Amino acid sequence: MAAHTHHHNPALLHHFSTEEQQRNSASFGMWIFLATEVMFFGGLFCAYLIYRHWYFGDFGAASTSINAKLGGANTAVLICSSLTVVLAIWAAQTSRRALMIGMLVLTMLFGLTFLGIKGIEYADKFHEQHVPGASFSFEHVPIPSHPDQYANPRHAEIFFALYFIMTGLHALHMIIGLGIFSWLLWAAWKGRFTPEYHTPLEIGGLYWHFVDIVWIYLFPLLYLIDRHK
Amino acid sequence: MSGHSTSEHAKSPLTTYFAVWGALLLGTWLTYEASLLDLGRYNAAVALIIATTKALLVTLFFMHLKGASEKLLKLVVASTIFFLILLLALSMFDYGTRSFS
Amino acid sequence: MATPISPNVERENYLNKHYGVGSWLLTTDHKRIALLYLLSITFFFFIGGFFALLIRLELLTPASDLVQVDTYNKLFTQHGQVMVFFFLIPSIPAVLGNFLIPLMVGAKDLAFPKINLLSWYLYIIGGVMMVHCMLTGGVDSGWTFYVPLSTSFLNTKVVEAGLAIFVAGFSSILTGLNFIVTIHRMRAPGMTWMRLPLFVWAHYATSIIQILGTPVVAITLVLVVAERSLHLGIFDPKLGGDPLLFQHLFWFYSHPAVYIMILPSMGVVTEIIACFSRKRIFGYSFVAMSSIAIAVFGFLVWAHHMFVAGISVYAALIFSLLSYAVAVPSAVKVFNWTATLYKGSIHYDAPMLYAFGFLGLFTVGGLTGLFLSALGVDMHVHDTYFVIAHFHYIMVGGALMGYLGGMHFWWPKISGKLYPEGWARLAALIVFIGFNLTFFPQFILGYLGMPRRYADYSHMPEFQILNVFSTAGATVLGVGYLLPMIYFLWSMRYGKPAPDNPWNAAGLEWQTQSPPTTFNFDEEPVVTWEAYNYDEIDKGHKEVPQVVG
Amino acid sequence: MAGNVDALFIFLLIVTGMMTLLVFCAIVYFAARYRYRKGVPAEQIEGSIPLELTWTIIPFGVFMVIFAWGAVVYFQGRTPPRDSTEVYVVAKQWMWKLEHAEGQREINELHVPVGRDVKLIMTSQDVIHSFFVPAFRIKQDVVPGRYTVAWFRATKPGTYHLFCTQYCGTQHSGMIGSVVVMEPAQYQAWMSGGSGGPLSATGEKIFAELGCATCHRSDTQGRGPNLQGLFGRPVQLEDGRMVNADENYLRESILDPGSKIVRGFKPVMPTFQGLVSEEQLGALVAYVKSLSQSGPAGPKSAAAAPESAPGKGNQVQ
Repeated sequence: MAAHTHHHNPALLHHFSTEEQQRNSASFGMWIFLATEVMFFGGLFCAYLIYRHWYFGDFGAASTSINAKLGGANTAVLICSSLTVVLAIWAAQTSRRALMIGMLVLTMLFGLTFLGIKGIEYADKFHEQHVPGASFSFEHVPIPSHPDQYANPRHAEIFFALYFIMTGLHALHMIIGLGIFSWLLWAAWKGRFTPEYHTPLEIGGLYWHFVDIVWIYLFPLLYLIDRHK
Repeated sequence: MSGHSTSEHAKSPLTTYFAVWGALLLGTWLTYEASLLDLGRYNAAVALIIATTKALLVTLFFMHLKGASEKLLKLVVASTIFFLILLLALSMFDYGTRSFS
Repeated sequence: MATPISPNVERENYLNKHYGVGSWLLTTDHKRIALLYLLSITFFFFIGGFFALLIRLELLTPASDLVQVDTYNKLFTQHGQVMVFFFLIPSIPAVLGNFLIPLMVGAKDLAFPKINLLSWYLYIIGGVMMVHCMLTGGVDSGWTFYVPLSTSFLNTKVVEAGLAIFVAGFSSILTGLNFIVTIHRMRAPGMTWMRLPLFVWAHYATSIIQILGTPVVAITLVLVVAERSLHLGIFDPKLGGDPLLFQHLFWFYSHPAVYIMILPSMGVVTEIIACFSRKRIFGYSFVAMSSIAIAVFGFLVWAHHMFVAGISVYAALIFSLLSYAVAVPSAVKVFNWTATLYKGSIHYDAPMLYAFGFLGLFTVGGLTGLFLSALGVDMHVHDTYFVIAHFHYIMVGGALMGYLGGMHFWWPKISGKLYPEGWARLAALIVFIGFNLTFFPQFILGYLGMPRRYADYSHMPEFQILNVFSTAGATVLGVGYLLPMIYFLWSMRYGKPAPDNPWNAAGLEWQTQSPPTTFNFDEEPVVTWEAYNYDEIDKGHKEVPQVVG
Repeated sequence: MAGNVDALFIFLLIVTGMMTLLVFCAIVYFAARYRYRKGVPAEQIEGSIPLELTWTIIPFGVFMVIFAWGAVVYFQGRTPPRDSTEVYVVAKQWMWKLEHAEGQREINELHVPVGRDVKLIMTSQDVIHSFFVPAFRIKQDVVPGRYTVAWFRATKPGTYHLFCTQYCGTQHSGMIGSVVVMEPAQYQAWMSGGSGGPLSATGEKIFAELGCATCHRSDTQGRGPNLQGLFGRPVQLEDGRMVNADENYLRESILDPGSKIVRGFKPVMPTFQGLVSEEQLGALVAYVKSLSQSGPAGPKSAAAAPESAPGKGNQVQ
């Protein structure tokens, strides 16, 4: 077939016949990888589901101690970053190099903001001694729906363990995403991406959106349990 | 992807992107407000429905699943969700029925 | 490394095109990566085999006299971990699958050659961690890492072993990812899904499990490591956690993992049976779909490892029912293989002998699975030697027989040399006899009630006689495994050069030269024939005009 | 029990044996009959849908029979008869501690009379163990933090192996013991050989020492629910759920009282986690059960507590 036609694009790897095949393979590969990621978080969601079912009141008490405003703000930040990602891709498709670079920078700034807010949240939890471990303390915190009853600190500790593992893994994914986007920014700066070829941008974007989706679920599940008055 | 987005719909994706962005922000606000209402056991359901809607919006429009020419990607997404639900549902089935008998 | 094969008269191929350590360690050629895997998994096979030998020798006498009890516990733990995660799971996919899938679908390489290399390095990093773990004291958690034993009660290297398996798991995920994308995207023109060799179908099904199952065990191991280091309470009943949750998550992967081992082996055996019966596979589409069915149903049955663990009786009921569902496609495969023999023209070359061995042992292994998934019987034989025998019949009798059969079948293609046929037939026979002698007595032991993982059975000396048989068998089996190792090595230097298609086999991999060139085919092949077109080959119009090479 | 399991086992042996024979004979016959002969080419066969359906449906049908039979045997094995005599089992690395409802304590040895249904209420102090008596064909994992239950009826006097089958650490293979099955008369003699009174009496003592009775009074005025007749009944909880008051419920209510508040009561009970040992917990559970008229241990323990005639009331056959 078109095996000998790499006259225009040095990015076409030798074992692919056409650019379309290469691009489709790359994005398909990313989707498959995201399937893996879903199951990776899935194990945690399974653990979460079971303990939330068992210890609903305690989870509510623990959840209420987290600053939901910060979590909500972080959700908004991530949603904005997802928008800037699609705009960056759109800019690449329409040969707007400056816009593309601007959007990539903005995406990374949003990502950093997210991690910053996350850091504030973690610091709060640390001060309140809500980090599981030897210094953990959650004494005499009433259960929201049964205010005359205190939450069981051991069960609250399970909540916080899940909270830290889930948000921590999510933050790790954000950090990896920032790494990917630094590389994309560098490549965009070098002028690697054209309307014909911007596959890395697309699959990097897929990853970023996936991380956003995980957060879309983490936010209500971790921050908004049993919050009503 | 490259070919058709440049020529055919040069404008239309932007409106979609901003509309989806707006819907996602709205959804975030809705989740937060809904959590303050006392809906009993439906609080969780409402939260999950909103979250799933948001996730769908991201997947369909930002990740371009809607425009994907092949059914393959949709199959990947559907089967992943299927296996995830399997993991959650079959485990929960054990926990849910332990106190019987 | 195979500093190849008398280069004087040879055509250029993937082995002799480049020389030097760097050309191997930085290669992105799927065939060279397959050989890197071959070397590394062989290394781990002999480590795991050595542990097995020590286990069998210890069990020769009832008392715990050869090794200390805690040493014995480490031996069976690491035998399991090494054999499962560092030998069986990568065995056929990472060696034969890696080598053959691009050839079989008519591609120049896997879709992501660099990721393929990365996956080998991940395997090696995991492997080095595992070896380090062994050398610095080892681990005695059982390969299953059951909590709260592993998280709160052991002072061995649980964390390191867990992390080693975590890393190796990503190697497995990336291999699966590469296969799926390759099979979807890299097929040569004319290579439709229903023309794919069933080996490829089997690997496709395997990859689904690797993609969707492995991450769950990965996160479970993360939780074990976190729980062990920080005492979070997620699995600790003293802190409100549920130890059974670990078992659910662990078996969600580790049951389907059995299919990661057996499905590729089924694929190998399908190729061999077709070739040596000179026949189309009976019911091609049923064999193909049964692979997919096994992969899907395989995810529905995990809690049959937990029937007596304290799960709800209703959950046990559901999981028992579903376990029988997964037995059906396996049975369908066996019947189709048998029917393929009917009115064939059967040759008894070594690969076929291994395939026969596979058929017999897998049938026994599969049918004894029916005992274990019957709730009432499982109450008795669970966690006894019955289980040990059952899964060795599947994983060694099935998966390993298939692997060896495949190694013989494709060795001429891989190395460009012929192995000594007589020795190979002898080895197949020895393996078959040794295997049965080792593991059949364990069924009886299990029924009589001998629990697994016992270093010392001096209070029940009545079990000794069967253990003696088993140990004797293991010795025979060991010889059977050493033989191929020796003559394969021997053949690399002294073997006769292999023709391109020594078996007159169907399949694109045989249409290119032996060993293949770096990019597999000189011209992209165009496929115009169905899989297993042995009638056309045997009638002599085998020369398929579109393929040069 | 043993008979049921063996019957199924033998059925399975026959069925799988026939399947194996079928496949093996076919393979051997085809392999010999259709071996390679010069000039005789293989006959190509595409496949056959009727055949495929046959060997899908028939095995499936056979499997369903096995499944159903297995499920029946399993349910029998999981459902102790109502009037079983009870033994509390506490497993720890690496020993079995057994305590009869009548008060006898044993380590790594369990004495039972022939022909009596014995219900084991088991828990572990540390890791997961598994209680396995091959001769009785019973096995049940013993899980820390909760009770699991098994039962058996011995039919022949003798001494039988007791194994731990869930790998539990270094001395796993040393965690063995025996079940001694005795004739009723001998058993009676063995029983009379000294004990500190029935388990429920021990439980009553602990109940008093811990001051439980100040709230759990036998009238309706207490701050805690009245425990008379509680065991085995459904309980309405504060949050609307219904739970069955089984051993695990009693256990959880002592260790984690906040998790299941009975309707109409306040969450005022302190936790006893860490304050009572597994043995004491077993005794408390036995005591609460003895307060239940309809409960399985009822007739014996409630009456037996004061007059100490262990085993008498529950004598079967």
